[in-house]
Amino acid sequence: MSILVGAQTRLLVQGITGREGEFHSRAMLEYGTQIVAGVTPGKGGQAAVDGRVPVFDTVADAVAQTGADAACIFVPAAFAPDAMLEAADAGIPLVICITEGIPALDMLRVHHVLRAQGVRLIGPNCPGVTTVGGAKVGIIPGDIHRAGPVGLVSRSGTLTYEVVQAMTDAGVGQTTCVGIGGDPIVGTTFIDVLQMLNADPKTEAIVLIGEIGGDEEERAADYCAREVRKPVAAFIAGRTAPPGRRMGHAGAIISGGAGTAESKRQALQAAGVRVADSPSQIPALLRDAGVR
Amino acid sequence: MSILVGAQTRLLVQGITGREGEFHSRAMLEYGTQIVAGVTPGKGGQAAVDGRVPVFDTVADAVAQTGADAACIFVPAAFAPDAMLEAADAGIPLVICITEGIPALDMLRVHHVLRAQGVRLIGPNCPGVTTVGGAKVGIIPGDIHRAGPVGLVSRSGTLTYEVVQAMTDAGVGQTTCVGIGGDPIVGTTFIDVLQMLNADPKTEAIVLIGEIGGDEEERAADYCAREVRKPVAAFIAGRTAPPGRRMGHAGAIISGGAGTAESKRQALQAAGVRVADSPSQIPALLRDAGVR
Amino acid sequence: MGDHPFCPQEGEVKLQEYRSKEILARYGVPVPDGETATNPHEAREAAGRIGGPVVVKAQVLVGGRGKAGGVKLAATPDEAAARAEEIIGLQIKGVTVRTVLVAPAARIAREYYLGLILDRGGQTGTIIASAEGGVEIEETAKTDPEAILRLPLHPLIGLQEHQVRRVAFFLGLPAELRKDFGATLRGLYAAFMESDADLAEINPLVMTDEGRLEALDAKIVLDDSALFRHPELESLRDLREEEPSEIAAREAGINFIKLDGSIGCMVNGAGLAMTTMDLVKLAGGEPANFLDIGGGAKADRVAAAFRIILDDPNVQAILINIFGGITRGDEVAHGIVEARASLGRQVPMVVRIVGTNATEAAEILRAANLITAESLDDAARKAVAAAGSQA
Amino acid sequence: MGDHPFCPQEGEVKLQEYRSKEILARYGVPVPDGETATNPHEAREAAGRIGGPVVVKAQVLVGGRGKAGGVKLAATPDEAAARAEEIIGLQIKGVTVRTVLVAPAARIAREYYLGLILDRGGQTGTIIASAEGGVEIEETAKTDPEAILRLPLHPLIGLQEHQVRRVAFFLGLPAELRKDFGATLRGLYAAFMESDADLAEINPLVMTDEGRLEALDAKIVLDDSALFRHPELESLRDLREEEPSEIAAREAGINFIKLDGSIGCMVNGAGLAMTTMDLVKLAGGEPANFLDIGGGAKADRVAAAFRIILDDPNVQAILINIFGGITRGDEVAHGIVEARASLGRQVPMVVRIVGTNATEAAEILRAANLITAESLDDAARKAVAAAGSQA
Repeated sequence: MSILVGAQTRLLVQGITGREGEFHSRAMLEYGTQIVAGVTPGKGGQAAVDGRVPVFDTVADAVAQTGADAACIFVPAAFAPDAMLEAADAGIPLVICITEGIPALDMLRVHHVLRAQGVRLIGPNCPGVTTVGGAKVGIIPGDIHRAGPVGLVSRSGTLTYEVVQAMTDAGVGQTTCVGIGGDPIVGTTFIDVLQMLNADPKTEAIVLIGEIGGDEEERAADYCAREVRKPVAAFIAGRTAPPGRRMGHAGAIISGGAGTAESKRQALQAAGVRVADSPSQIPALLRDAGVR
Repeated sequence: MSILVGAQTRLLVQGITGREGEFHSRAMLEYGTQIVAGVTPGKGGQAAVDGRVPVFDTVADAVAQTGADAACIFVPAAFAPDAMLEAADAGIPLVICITEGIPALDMLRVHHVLRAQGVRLIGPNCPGVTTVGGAKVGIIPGDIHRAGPVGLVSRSGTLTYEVVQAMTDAGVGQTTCVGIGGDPIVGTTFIDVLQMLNADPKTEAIVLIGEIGGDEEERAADYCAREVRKPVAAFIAGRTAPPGRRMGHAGAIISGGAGTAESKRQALQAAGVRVADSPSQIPALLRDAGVR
Repeated sequence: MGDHPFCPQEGEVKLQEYRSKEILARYGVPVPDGETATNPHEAREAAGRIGGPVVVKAQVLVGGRGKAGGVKLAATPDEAAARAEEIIGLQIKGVTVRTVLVAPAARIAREYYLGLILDRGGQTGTIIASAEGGVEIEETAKTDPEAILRLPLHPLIGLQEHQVRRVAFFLGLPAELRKDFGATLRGLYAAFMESDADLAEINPLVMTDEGRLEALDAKIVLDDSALFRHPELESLRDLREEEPSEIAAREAGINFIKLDGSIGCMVNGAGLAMTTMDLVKLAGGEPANFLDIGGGAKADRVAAAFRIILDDPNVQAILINIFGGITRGDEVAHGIVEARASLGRQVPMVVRIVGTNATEAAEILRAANLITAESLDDAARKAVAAAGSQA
Repeated sequence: MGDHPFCPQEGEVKLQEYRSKEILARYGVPVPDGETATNPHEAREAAGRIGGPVVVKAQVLVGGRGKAGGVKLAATPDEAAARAEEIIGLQIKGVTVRTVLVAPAARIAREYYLGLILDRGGQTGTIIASAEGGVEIEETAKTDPEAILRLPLHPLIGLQEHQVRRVAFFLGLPAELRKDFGATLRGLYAAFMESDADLAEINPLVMTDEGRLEALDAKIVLDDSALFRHPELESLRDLREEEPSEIAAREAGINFIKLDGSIGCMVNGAGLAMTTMDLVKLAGGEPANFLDIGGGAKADRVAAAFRIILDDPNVQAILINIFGGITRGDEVAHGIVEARASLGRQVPMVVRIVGTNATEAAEILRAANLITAESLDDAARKAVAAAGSQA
């Protein structure tokens, strides 16, 4: 069943009638994702995406009437924290927030409330999750995938697509690809996803895509060394980034020598992870590790 | 080892240099309770209770230097919420708050924070906990006890003493007596203590002292029916209380027929609990149930 | 949501409609302009200033004032004076009306209920809403529970915007009123939190014919334990509706409730006080009061308790039950003997003192010719017997 | 706690000392009176109004201004003018001083560090305190980590009084200053939360010879993502210290950082942009910039990106790498071709467009004589080769 989402997922899209929400909902439906409801306050009773998805005023109503069990959020940054809390309060156990630019103090609050409620939050500022052949939730292009035995976790957006495309081109398929997002406060970390992929019987090998800043990759390396018995390949972006400058993601920053690409690469290598110099090397590293 | 506290408990008293704090600390020491530290901000470095207890400025300091593992709080209502949070933040797993008159909205916040931190809070507005022959934490008079096989849980103060005295006079001894407090929001409920006493190998029978208001006793009755395999005797105060009037404890109130003494008595009887008409009947009911 | 006519020392402080509205208005809840009046002349003047038809409403803390004739419409200032004349002095459930509120008469298109309570079971604040406003929410809860939305607040982060929306959609408010409704619910929440309320309700919240929201009636009940940090609210407590003896008790730091029996009770601790009353009843008597003298009873508080108990002419005997856990029994006994000497009226007293120095206490009491008792049951029986012999 | 000289679109907004102090003062933090001056005359007037000895401080966002001669004492207004003359126009770490702060010279008895940061690892706000103030906290962290207290705040209930006390006791403040210290820390916390700061620090917080607390220097760094709800703070951003090209980029919605190499990069997505730079380096070249053009790149944004990249005379070639997941590749290709036609300066361009309609895109690019590439590695190699042929 891979991880997080699949053919059985009953997805609800918050902000489905917005430009982004509608565009990506259509792409998700085309991929085969089961979107059972949309939520836009004040548009309850309408139908979105060419009349294919019923719209509700509140998540509570949508859950009561459709049994939605996952939410994907496309509402603007000023309203996204409230949207996440609404999904959690309505009892949805998996919330995937695509929205970028959410203030850190808001995310702090949301993160801790959702964690206490036992809700799994992916993101924010993330491309989403795709279980190949099952469901695509978020904005990862559907056509770059190929079914196969490799799970992927990444902090990046288009860099993820680049790696997935390279794998698919080389005939190395995927189980589930998870973009955890690049913000300072995210609901799900590398370690959380590594744990899930490690436990997933369909996943035979794992790819980790990191970047400079923070120490998440170092901690993930430590976790790999201790717990993961499947082969892991990794790529870290930002070897040439000058210290002390932010490169887009608020998380991608190097302070005082910690969190450099080199420190991350070394930690991963020490943990037995195969580290690529370029995304294009990932398929070969996986083949070397025995992936068919 | 009975429950909650015992000879091994390393107690810290917050507000130890206040009138109440010092008076009851002396009584606790006389009972044999191991008080390892006191806390009064600004009096760190002094010694309280005739020089027998070192005083610290902060709970964190006290814990670091004495290994205190339980806190008893005597600070005034306006400062007690902060004192509870301080104890919890310092890593103390058991907090017993004697202070009465704490605003309900403060307790709401404290209760939920402590619960999330895994801290066991007894009270507030409670007489404390005594494990007979082990440790007395709080204000229950030490000399009313006698060691024996009965555990007791109560929402009241002096009514608890009355029942304990009646038991001791009749030769029926106690393991641990717990006053959970009569406020609307308390850290530990009847059910929590029933669970502990039920699991305690030294406790052979249980006494529950309730009063009108709320539905805690009804829920406790339900728990007894489902889980408790030891004999339980109970007394409920307030059969003559007129509906809709508050009788001291904010919790002791009857609204719209629910929470009356009769409804509680009936629920307990239906659960197989022996219900007394007077505190003086408790020892006989316990004897009937086979307590030596 | 209960209806509690009494507010002793420890518990709740209920505020009058006009005072509740004053607080809500400060937090942005739309409240119709209104003025209080304590005589027909003031009511006429108020109606004149308001202009147009008004409603004259008795300001009492008991429910059912509408049915009791405490709420009346008036088309003109003269009519307002006449209605005020009828209402002021009216007895509603034993309470005399002294003040009326004169407010514009609203043309009501729809009525809603909107309240916030501290839910002790759920251990958090909870929004209560219903599109069936204007009736007691307890009534709706019985007749049509589906018509009520109960929405718990997060105990640490409080009211969230999605909850505001959910309530608005539940009530079926017209889209153009949703913004004003948000301000109203947020205002109600802020008033609830910042006043440390146990209850803050608007009933009815109305949509007028002109499509405006208005809080037509409101009730706030404060948490007495939190009054120390709201000196501005303490003065809002309405003393005039309480029993004078209960006011005196509160001032002395005693928790007292007057009842109808003949046996006065003086006990330390609320649970033990209720138990003492229960045992009086079990022995065939009727308690004249609930009285918790509190911890560490001192001589002056004992004396105050005697005065309060004996103020009730029905009292034929007094039962004193003190568990001297902390306090020394002999000191309490001395206090009782001294206080008794200065009392105007003498009734039989049964005194039971248990705990620290109980033996010494018993001697002092016997020397003073007070009846003592071996047990609480015994004390109750003796008190009932003593009262019987007086009647 | 890091020292980040650049503040691109997504990230942080660092405020000058005097602006940081302005905010802190609003929240009750004791800040010495001071005035800014942009010329010696203004500095003289300011010193005259302040009276007594003053300190003249360069207002720049880079660290180490003291060592660079940017902070000087002056006993009289004339001296203040002379010191301002020396400091204004000074280059500190490449930044020209344009403004000085003239403030009373404090007589310092003790110096403390007091800061609040958003701790990403701990996922909460954290108090940082040290009795060794006046030096960079990063320095203390290295030399004497025991001298630093790190106290995480509860993410939902925030700063608590016991934490205020704990910091005060940790710093060993005299008892009579504890109350003022409480107001200072609470003020710092309120400023941090209500401004949506990533960092708010007072360094040094001093105890003066007269026994008063004063925030002698302060720094606030704001969370750029939260600026939308602080229009009053947006204006405090100091544009003059940023690269003009970076300001232009931010205004165009492009995330851009200027570097020293010769190969301009235009990429969609930050991670992919860094990867592109890495591969340029791996192919033997040096990137001239980091540029993330963002999602759904439109023609006008492509044009702006070209202008910004070519504004740098070092740029000898441009590498464009677009993963057209959402965007259609052919549309991006058209945008590039059009924008290129209107450019003043022409350099070789290597364009790689992957994803939706990549084949059509490749045709358009080839027709326009742009160099295309099979893979990202190939694109990087071709860009390096093209730049080399230009140099």
